[in-house]
Amino acid sequence: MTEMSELNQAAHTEFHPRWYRKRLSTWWWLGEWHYLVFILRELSSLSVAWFVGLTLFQLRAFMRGPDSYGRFTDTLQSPIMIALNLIAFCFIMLHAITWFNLAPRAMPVRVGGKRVPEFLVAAPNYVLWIAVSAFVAWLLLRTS
Amino acid sequence: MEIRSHDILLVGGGGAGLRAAIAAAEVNPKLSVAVVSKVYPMRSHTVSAEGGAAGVAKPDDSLDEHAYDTISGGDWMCDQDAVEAFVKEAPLELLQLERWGCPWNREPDGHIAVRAFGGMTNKRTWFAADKTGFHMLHTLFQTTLKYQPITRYDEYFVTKLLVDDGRVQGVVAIEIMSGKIQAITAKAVILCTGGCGRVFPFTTNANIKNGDGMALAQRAGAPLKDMEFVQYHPTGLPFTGILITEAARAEGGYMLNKDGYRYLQDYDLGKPQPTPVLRSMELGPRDRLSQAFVKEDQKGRTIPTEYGPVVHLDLRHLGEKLINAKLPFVRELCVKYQNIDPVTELIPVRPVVHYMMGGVSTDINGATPMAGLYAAGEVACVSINGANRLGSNSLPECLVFGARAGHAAAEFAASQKAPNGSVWTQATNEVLRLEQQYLHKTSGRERIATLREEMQKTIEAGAGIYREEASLKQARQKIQELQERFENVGLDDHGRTFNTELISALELGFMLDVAQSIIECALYRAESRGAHQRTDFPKRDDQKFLAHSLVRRSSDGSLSVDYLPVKITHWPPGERKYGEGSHKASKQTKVS
Amino acid sequence: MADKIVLEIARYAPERDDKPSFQSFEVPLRKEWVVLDALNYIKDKVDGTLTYRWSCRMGICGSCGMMVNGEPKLTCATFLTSYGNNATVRVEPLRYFPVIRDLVTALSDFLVKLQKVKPWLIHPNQPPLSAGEFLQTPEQLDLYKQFSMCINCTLCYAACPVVGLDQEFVGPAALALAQRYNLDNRDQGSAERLATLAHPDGIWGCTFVGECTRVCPKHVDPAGAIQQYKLTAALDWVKSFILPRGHKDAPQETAHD
Amino acid sequence: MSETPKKASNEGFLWLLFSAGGVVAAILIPIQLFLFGLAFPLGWLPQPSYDHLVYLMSSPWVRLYLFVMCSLPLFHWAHRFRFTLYDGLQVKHLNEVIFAFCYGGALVGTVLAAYLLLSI
Ligand SMILES: Cc1cc2nc3c(=O)[nH]c(=O)nc-3n(C[C@H](O)[C@H](O)[C@H](O)COP(=O)(O)OP(=O)(O)OC[C@H]3O[C@@H](n4cnc5c(N)ncnc54)[C@H](O)[C@@H]3O)c2cc1C
Ligand code: SF4
Ligand code: F3S
Ligand code: FES
Repeated sequence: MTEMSELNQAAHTEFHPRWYRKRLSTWWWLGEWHYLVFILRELSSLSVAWFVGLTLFQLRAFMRGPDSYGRFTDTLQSPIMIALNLIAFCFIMLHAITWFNLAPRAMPVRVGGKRVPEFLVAAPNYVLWIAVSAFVAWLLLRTS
Repeated sequence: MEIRSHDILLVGGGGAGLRAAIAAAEVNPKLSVAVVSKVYPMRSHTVSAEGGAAGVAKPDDSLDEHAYDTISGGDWMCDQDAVEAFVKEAPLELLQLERWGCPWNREPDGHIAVRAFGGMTNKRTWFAADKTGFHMLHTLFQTTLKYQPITRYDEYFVTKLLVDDGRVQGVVAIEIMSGKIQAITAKAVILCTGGCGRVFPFTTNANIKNGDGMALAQRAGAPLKDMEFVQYHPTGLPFTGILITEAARAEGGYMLNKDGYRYLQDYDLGKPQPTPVLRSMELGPRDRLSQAFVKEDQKGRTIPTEYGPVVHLDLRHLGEKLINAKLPFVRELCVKYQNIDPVTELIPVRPVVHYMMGGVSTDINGATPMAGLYAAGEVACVSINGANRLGSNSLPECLVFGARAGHAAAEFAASQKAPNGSVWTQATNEVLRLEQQYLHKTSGRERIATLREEMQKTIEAGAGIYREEASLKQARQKIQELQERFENVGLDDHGRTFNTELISALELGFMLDVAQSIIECALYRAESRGAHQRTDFPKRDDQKFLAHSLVRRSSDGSLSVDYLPVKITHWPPGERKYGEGSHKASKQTKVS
Repeated sequence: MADKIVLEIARYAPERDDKPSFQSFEVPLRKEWVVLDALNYIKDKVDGTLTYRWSCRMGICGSCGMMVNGEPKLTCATFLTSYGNNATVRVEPLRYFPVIRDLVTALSDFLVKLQKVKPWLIHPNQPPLSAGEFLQTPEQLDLYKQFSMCINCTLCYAACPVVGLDQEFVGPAALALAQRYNLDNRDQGSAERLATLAHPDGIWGCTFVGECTRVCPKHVDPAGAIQQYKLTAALDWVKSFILPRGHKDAPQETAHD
Repeated sequence: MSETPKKASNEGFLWLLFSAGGVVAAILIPIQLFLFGLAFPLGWLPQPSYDHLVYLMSSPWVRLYLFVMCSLPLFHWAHRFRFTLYDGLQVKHLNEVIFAFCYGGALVGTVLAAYLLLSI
């Protein structure tokens, strides 16, 4: 077997054919639908960071008292914040759904030696998700 | 020119080649072992074997029964000493493969599972779903990766054996990727190049099965044995020739003619039962089933299609669950390549060239009559397959005789001196030949594909399932003519890098030689036995022909045929009987 | 149905060309024809210099992988008619591999990676053959069976962007095959394989794009294999953190130990 | 490929954090972001009063919940973003800088969250 470096020469010489290598373009993820979805999924992490940042500011405002917190909630009502949060929300949903659907791949569940179909493994994720969401909403909305 | 040297050189990286390589490496880790293969080893055609590998595994079975099935299946053309060694070592080899990680199907308790197979008295076919060959080849290939002394020459095409002093001392090979032609010398060469199905127009065999090794050996001076015995498999998909494994019948599939009638009952193959009966009806041997097809066709009871007449294989009554569990690949192939779902539809099938019983003549250790030359696998004829191979005997044959050849070659190599310089001249001449005849020649007028098609048509017409003197003579004439036209072959491609057209041309040259040998042997065998059916001599003739044909090529290219008696140890020639109760025969016919 | 179809085929002759270009061929469109049949037609009848690999024509040898209209495919299992009437079908060599000529890619690198993950059964001190087979129940077989189906066609490499970005990445098929042995109850080599696998060029290089699994013609699910292995390797790390000294990958017991 | 098992182990740890963060982000963030970012500001649902929030925040469980909701997702972000930069922009040569930026950021965020939640 010949070493690769030996073969990958700049010029063609007899018996040492040069191989054609194409460099991947920086925009490789634009060329194909599947790749684009992947990159969007990965970029959802920015929305995660955005949300945590926002929450930290919210906590700071909360800590400083009702006025400060009021100013914070006012800011959230500005169209630009609404737009940003809407985008962030879409990305977060993309993350959540892809996450729930892919999880069973990483952790196959077997019952009686047979692999449980992926949608059945994913189902409890969704149930948990809905339950937790409902509980959080209930806590927040309870007395107001 | 560059010369590389090894102790042992394998030509071929299929089941037989890889098994032999490991065997040689294990005999003596100091030996340098090389595997030369025209495709990456895991692409070898062993990969496509589906059904399984036979080896006695269960207490209710016996070596004698396996031997008897093999011998009677081969119409008493098998060398019985070889068969005895084979049935004894097959289970050990299959077990060895298990130890290397082969994912054999299992019983619920964790032991190996076995299934029934055509022509076998008992269940003794080990299987890995219906991808047995695939799993065996990949297990072997992956196992060779751990042996340091094994050097691989992947995608090197062997064009010639180097012979000096009557001893084979290496090969000349083209590195396909670069076009570099080089000599690789060795103290012993083992041919494991597989079969030659591509000589025929309609075959289950891959594009790489061109009988290279047979032609290489014959040109070097070694005789080929029993070349007239070409196996047709009764169930190939029309157009593609893709094989529907015998396992489909072993699991209970029916063969139906155009009236939906299980026609095999008309051909001495037993009475139809709803469930499969060993050695009966659909589980009869391949030669009989393929011959029955021709007879049905003559009676006008087949179904005509664009790709020739077909009959139907019916799996519908087996149900989706069984088909998915035991025959998933069959279903996949039907859906993907024929657009048919066997769960609900009939599968159109017709006989298809499948296997070469004959090959390079070897003894029980894989040694050919030429010093330093060994052969194993489909390319070889040790004579365990006789006139008709039983399904699932070929994979274990690759293992058993691959290992034996590996051991024998390693021992031989230990006592040999390194090859001498005179092979160098031969190698240089070979380079000149390749360049002048193909690469640099611009005057050739004949197209490879045209010659190939004509050859395939000729051999099918002359030496198909049924043969006769007139058709054989005509075919012989025609192939001779094609040989001459081949001298005038012209390539479009004169480049060095990955010149697959050059390879095709060389393969065509090999195939023409093989076709000639098949016809020659078929012409001289004036009897009918197993896969060789002469309409002009419909009876078996043990008086004259209980003997192997040996066909040699002299330096002027002419062929000569002579005979070698069949070795009989315990099972005197008898009548092949199939149908109910026939399996009891095996216990009665052995004499000591 | 139109009875012709146009194939746009990438051509590259290293003796002559600096980079590949496309050449069009018109071929008959037949119902049973796969892309490979069209290539064979061209090679036999039109242009003998067209270069590609193939062998079994039944989707099992793994040699005929190419990009067909931008997707990695086994050309012997891809019907021309699936591209519709009067279509143009673009055939290119598998992406991310160096091209040797026309549609032929260099595989040597893949083989080096394959060897590196030790895809063979590791079981020191095997009992003699006479002790019989290692026991393995159908359930235990089922644990790894899917990952043993790989035909080394390298379609998954042509699908995985990480392969394109990082030449050192071991890649989906090799990782899946390593996991095939790790999950085999007869194997005791997972500790030996760990260094190569739990490595930035091994499983940690994979960002779960998942394309490998989508294109795999044999349903091997390399993506799943890799994620499962990530979990094992990470938990292994936790174990070694909690039990820094005594920790050792305990070999799995088999029937004969 | 050089053998650097030590680094390999760290990757395992970072991946565990990434995964844990991914789960938390998938389960907790959608509802939070929906309520605070969209439903309340747009008046689809009534804002919880400041007092109600004070009441909720008085529970250590709620504070723990908020801590987890901030910290783990940050490590999730750090891991994913690091690879997005490597792959999407092909800037693997800036390896160390990116590494420091991502996980450093997550650490800072975690400390901030802890500080805020403890000082309320
Ligand atoms: C579709 C199908 C199904 C089958 N099913 C079964 C079954 O169920 N059970 C069973 O027992 N048998 C079965 N068989 C038969 C069995 O698979 C083969 O006989 C056996 O695999 C042959 O193995 P081999 O090692 O001899 O050759 P192959 O696997 O064909 O390998 C030949 C090797 O030689 C190399 N080679 C050839 N020529 C050259 C050259 N000139 N230079 C360099 N290298 C060269 C090739 O590259 C290749 O590596 C089946 C066969 C087919 C076609
Ligand atoms: S994992 Fe699938 S796609 Fe990848 S090489 Fe194996 S069979 Fe081909
Ligand atoms: S596509 Fe590549 S990134 Fe991972 S999941 Fe498959 S190997
Ligand atoms: S030719 Fe073998 S997989 Fe396509």
